[in-house]
Amino acid sequence: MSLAANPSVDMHARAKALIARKRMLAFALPLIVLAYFVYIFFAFDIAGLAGRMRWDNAVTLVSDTYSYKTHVERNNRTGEIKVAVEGERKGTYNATNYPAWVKVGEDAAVITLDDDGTIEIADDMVRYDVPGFGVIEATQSRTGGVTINLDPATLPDWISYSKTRLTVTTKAARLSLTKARSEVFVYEFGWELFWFTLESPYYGHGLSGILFGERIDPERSNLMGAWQDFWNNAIWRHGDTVWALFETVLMAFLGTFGAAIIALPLAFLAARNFAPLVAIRMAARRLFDFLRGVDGLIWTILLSRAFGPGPLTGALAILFTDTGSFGKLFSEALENVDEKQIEGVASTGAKPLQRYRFGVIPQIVPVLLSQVLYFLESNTRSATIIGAITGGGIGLLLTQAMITQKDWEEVSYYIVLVVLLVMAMDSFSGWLRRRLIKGD
Amino acid sequence: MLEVKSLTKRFGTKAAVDKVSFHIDRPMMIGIIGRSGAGKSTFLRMMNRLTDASEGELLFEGRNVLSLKGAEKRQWQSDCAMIFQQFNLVPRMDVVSNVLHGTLGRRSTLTTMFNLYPEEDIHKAIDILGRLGISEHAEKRAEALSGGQQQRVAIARALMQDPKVILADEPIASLDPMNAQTVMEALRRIHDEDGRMVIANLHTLDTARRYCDRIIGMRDGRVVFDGTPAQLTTGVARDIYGAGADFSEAATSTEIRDHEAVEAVERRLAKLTV
Amino acid sequence: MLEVKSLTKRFGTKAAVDKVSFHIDRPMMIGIIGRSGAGKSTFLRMMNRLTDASEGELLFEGRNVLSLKGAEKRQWQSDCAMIFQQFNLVPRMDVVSNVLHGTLGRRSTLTTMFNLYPEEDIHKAIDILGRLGISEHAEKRAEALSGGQQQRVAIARALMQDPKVILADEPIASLDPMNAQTVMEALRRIHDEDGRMVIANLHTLDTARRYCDRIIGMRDGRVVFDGTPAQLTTGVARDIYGAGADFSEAATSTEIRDHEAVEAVERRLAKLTV
Amino acid sequence: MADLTAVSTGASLDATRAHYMALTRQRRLYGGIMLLVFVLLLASGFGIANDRNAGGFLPGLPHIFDFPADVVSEAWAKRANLPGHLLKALPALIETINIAAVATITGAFGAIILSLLSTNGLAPWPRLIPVFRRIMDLMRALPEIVIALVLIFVLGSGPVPAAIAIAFHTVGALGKLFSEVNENADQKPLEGLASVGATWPQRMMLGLVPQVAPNWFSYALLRFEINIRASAILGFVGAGGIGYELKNAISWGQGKFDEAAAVFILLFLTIVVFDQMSSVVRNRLTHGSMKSDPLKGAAQ
Amino acid sequence: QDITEFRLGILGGENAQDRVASNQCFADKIAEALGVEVKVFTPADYNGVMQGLLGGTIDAAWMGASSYAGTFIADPEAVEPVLVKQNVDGSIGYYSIGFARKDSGVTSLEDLKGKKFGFGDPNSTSGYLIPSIEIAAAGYPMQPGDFFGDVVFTGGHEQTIVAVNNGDVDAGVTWADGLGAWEDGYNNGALRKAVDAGLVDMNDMVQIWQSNIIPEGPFVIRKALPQDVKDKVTELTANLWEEDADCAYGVAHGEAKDFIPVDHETYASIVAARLAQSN
Ligand SMILES: Nc1ncnc2c1ncn2[C@@H]1O[C@H](COP(=O)(O)OP(=O)(O)OP(=O)(O)O)[C@@H](O)[C@H]1O
Ligand SMILES: Nc1ncnc2c1ncn2[C@@H]1O[C@H](COP(=O)(O)OP(=O)(O)OP(=O)(O)O)[C@@H](O)[C@H]1O
Ligand SMILES: [Mg+2]
Ligand SMILES: [Mg+2]
Repeated sequence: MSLAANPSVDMHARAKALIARKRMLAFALPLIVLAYFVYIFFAFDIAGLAGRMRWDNAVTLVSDTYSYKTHVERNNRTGEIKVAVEGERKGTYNATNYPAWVKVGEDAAVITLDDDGTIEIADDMVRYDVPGFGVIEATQSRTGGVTINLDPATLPDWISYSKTRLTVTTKAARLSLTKARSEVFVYEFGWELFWFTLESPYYGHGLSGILFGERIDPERSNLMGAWQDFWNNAIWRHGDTVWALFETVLMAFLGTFGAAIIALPLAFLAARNFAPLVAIRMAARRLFDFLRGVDGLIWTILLSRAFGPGPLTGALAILFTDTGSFGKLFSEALENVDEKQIEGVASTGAKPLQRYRFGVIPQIVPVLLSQVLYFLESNTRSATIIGAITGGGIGLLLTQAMITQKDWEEVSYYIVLVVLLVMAMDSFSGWLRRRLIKGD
Repeated sequence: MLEVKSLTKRFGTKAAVDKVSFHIDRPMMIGIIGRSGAGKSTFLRMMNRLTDASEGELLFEGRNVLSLKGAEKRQWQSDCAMIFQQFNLVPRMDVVSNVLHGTLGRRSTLTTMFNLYPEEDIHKAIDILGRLGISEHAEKRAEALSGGQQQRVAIARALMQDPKVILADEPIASLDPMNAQTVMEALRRIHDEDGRMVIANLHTLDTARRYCDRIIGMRDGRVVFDGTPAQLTTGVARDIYGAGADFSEAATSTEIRDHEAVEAVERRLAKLTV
Repeated sequence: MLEVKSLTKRFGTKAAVDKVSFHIDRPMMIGIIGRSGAGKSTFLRMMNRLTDASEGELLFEGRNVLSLKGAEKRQWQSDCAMIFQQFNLVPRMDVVSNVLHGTLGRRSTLTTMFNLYPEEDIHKAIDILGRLGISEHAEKRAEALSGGQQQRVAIARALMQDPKVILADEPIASLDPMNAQTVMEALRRIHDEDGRMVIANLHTLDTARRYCDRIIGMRDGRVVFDGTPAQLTTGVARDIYGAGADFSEAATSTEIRDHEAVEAVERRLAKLTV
Repeated sequence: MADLTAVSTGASLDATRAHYMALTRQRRLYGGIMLLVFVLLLASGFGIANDRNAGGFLPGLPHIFDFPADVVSEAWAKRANLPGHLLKALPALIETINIAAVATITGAFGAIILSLLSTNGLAPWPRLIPVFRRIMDLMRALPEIVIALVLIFVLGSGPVPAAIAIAFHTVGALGKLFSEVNENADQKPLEGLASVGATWPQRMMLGLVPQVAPNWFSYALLRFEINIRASAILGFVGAGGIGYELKNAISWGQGKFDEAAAVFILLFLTIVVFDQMSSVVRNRLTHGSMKSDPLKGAAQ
Repeated sequence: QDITEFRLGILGGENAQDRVASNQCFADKIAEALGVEVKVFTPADYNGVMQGLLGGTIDAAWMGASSYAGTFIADPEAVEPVLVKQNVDGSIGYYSIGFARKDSGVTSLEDLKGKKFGFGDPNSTSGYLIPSIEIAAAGYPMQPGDFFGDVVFTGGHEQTIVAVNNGDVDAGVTWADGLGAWEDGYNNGALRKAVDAGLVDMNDMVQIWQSNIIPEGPFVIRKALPQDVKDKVTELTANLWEEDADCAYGVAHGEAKDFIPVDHETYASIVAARLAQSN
């Protein structure tokens, strides 16, 4: 071979053309994507979206996930004063356990805020001493409506005032006054009453106090009682939540493995190298397409008439879709099996079932197992969504809490649990996959 | 003992095996040679009933095995073990289980489904492995073994069938010379000690000459030679392989030479023939 | 020109390269020999800055290249081309693009991403390929080429860098003798014609003797020999390879032997190439 | 040379036998226990689910087609309306497909970056690999519906929250698969590029992408298929698209089943069409050129 | 025939957990009266309870008026309404309220010509069914383009309020009990919850329309149940306020006066409305 061969001029031109072609391609792909995004920009009205975006909602949401509010409310018709966490019945303080920042007297309450502001409710009057601003004083009467000590024309934007209503919003609290009620919402950091509700004797006790301190409730040992009160916490309902998590996993488990068990024999009918008849193979394939094409969520709706709400319906819905998915995947795995092994077993005079057992199953088991476990993990996530519709599991709690837009701290609690659950299932199935496929 | 009467196999219009007839009257070690596509594999596969014949008869001890059906067919398969070029073991299963597959033909479906083999079968399997010198690998997965060891496992599976005939389809084609020798010696020993009939497809003349009692040469589906090793002269070989006067056996020999150098040239050859 | 001062590389506690020092005052063709694990590759990789050194200095034209960072380091890499045993081309890309990769060090990231290579670079690439006798493959994917051709593409990429030094890590180890010779000749020619320094790791003594001006022998990370090919006697080689008295160079030679077998194949070869 | 003449001694054979028998017994025991545990889990799980369900499994079975039959019979009775409904739902369908496409493209882009940052041997900051991995795990674990609902609250309902939610999840899901592909890539070309002084982006673009692009593309297509479903489903919670139409029609009950049937047909056909298309393209793409099985990480 | 268990379905705008919890005492009482186990189900949407009642997997439920009508249309023989919640003022209804942002200048339906109007969930009685019929009857046709520039579904009461407050739609409808004062968002209803959550300030809002009274959803029992089961459950529920006001508060999710008998006639107009909205 000669090293002296001279490249023809032709080669120069061709190489240039080649690079030019590649350059075109390198630009074309990003350009196509860009063009599509421009189309989407208009189709989705992104420009308008920027205007509609509500960051204050986002702030409300985010701040609500890590803080909670306590309502101090005076009913202006009866004069009754109530202090309650999130305004809930189950979180209402009684005269013995008011939080330290509020003094409740006869028809009056004085609130000391974190930023040294104070709010006073007395009779039909509220007075809010805002640090660095001054005193806002307002009264309401049945006939005169709401009146305020400031000039209504020059109010800052965090004070909203009309003849019927006054709202003052600061970082530390929100105050509102109408003819019907005077209300103060005080924001505090944390998830309220997460461990114990106000009724529990353990409320306000620290961990060490419960573990090592004196017996708090004479009826029960500290550990036992604290656990019971925590587990049955009326606001957070930890017990029910754990049950809901379990139900979610249960749906995923039953659905996934049920589907795998049903799909395995059907997959033989759909595999080119095992199907007895083309017609049967086609029928099996279309069945799988149909089962898969109808999403699990729609199966839930279709099945709800026959089985009613509950985890079984959710599990069946997962089972239906996954039978379709597994059927397809398994039959593809079957079509890829190595004929040699089957022939080797067949040559010994093995019966058909034995041929499948020893010639086919050992080959596809790793593929099947890995897919089934992979689905188990992803179905745990699907089960949260399906549960939201069929009425079971953590998904229902989560979506309900979100849709009612009431308690974002509960939402974040559920989200954390869901994420932990899915991640746990992820690593569990990964671990099992490694164990089962590497071993045996 | 074995009588083949104008056995034919057609794929479409092409006859892969074309009116093959021969007769063997006592257990022998028989080598079938012929170039690629001559119909050697097809013949063995028909004999083991992995493929159906198009025409003709194959009588073993007076019975036409080609017409057997269902359980009887499987009974014949279990009497007539097959060894493949690619071993055709179940790689993910351990060696003993692979050997035990040789008993599938005579055990009930249900018990074998759950890998429940009788203890004496397990003992026998290990004995056979011992005889072939690989009992220390009994617990390993088949895929963890070298080619030669895997082929010996395949032979052990065949022996486990306690067959009257052992068919071997190019049993040493994917093995290196060292392993090839071990495997061929194992087959020969089985023939010598147990008196089983062995029919082996071989692609190298010297192997056939060294180990077989009788050699059948095939070309384009027909038998073109049938005789003793001594009768297999270079001229005859040229006939079988349809080669010209420059034919040299060396090219297909399995004897150990300077492989590095040969391979280097072989590689150039391969490149050039593309 | 190149001065290496007690260069050391430790992996864990083990010193793969152990206080290596030598000095080269003009562009030469240098061969590094030594048995597997001697530290040859590690030395070249440190020199190209693919691996960081543990200790020591490596001065090229007075500048310590081991302390360069970021853009300066990449500048050095583009001055110091490397050729690998496994070619390390991008197999799915065409040959010209692979050669053009030699310019990456001096072109901006963005322009290269979009294949905006200047025309003169493309022409130069073709010229280099022509010089190495493979310009007709310019449009093919690298993976479609034979080993020897791929290695020549790798050399072309190195030349495209217009480097002061070319490092070659066992450039012929995965090649057959015919290709090995072509590649070594190409390297030698580059040295002779362009006057570039070439440092090549070699695992065969005769190759080193035939092509290099100076030979460095390494053993266990240390330099145990540094001299001309003539000084490299069999006794010295025994030392380098740590072999006993039964050492024969034949074992590592790339020359072609076994004339009988080779001739047989050569004959077939001759027939086919007609 | 392993030889046949050295027949294993009886003693060593006995040892092998005993050992193998012990092993077999142990395997049978473990296998039996595992099977038993699995069957028990399945049976008791089914029992619990059946017990906590409103309707039981067996009583419900005969009625499994009641609801579909209602839908079909009403749709059939009003079949004249079908074409109109189909036409009406078409814009929503296009929106659904657009959501899936945008989410897949942006998600794949994010996944490429994250996967490069979290692949051993490729990552520019190897020490941060676990961090990026955890980020991907987290993104994968968050159900789309959660993100969508939060975003609807901030952005108002429409396609954008759905697209963002799906894209977010896609980054996590594809990122994991991509980094598996990257891990199997050949390092040699990358080292070759490093030796000429190429920067990190150059190495990735010119050395890695040509190797892994077909696999990436194949996974992205599979994901697109999944995302069409996901985007249809998010419509159920008000994120626009065809799912919303379907939910409104189907939960109205008797009276709008014809509409439900039309939307359902459209949705089903879309899913099947894209499913078939993508599997054809994927088969062609991966034919022969792939090391890893593209279906290993199928539908999520 | 005997029953082996009694299955209670609950709808409502509250967290699922709260729904189960606040109905637990009710379930216990039924269990005691019937001597069988009582299970409580809280499907996420109307459809779940409707399907349960139609399929016979749920025996009794508190429903919305519109979803009762839907059940009746699907199968008139499936369930019968037996009781309804009576408000403190003696009424058995609530209202659909049309509202807009004060600064948008909209003060009546008349001002909405060419503007964007938002409904909640199409299955909601007050969020869609009644206003779509009554507003149209008042001379403002609901076909987009006829009078309103556009008519959209926001997905639910809460979303409507957020959408109006954000200006995504110019006006919307939601539900309220009609008691108390507008500036508090009324005593009960979606507006009140939004005010409490800090999502809207009633100073920014103005009411532009109010529907006729809409009957509260009934407590329905499956017709196929044995008569004495139906009687026992009905009687027990009717006496709930008298016997255990705390429990009744939870079941009614709020203050009320009583549960009083009701029959299908009360919902005849709703059924008609729903039929009118069907294809
Ligand atoms: N399943 C089949 N379908 C069609 N043709 C076949 C089939 N099996 C074998 N053939 C053809 O039959 C002929 C004989 O094939 P066979 O495999 O028996 O040859 P062989 O002698 O074993 O060759 P080799 O040494 O390559 O294994 C060949 O031409 C082959 O192409
Ligand atoms: N990345 C690494 N991590 C740990 N040890 C390494 C690494 N790279 C090389 N080594 C060790 O350093 C020593 C020198 O290796 P090097 O590759 O330089 O030898 P070599 O002379 O090139 O041998 P060969 O001829 O086999 O390529 C060897 O013992 C090797 O095991
Ligand atoms: Mg053959
Ligand atoms: Mg090396």
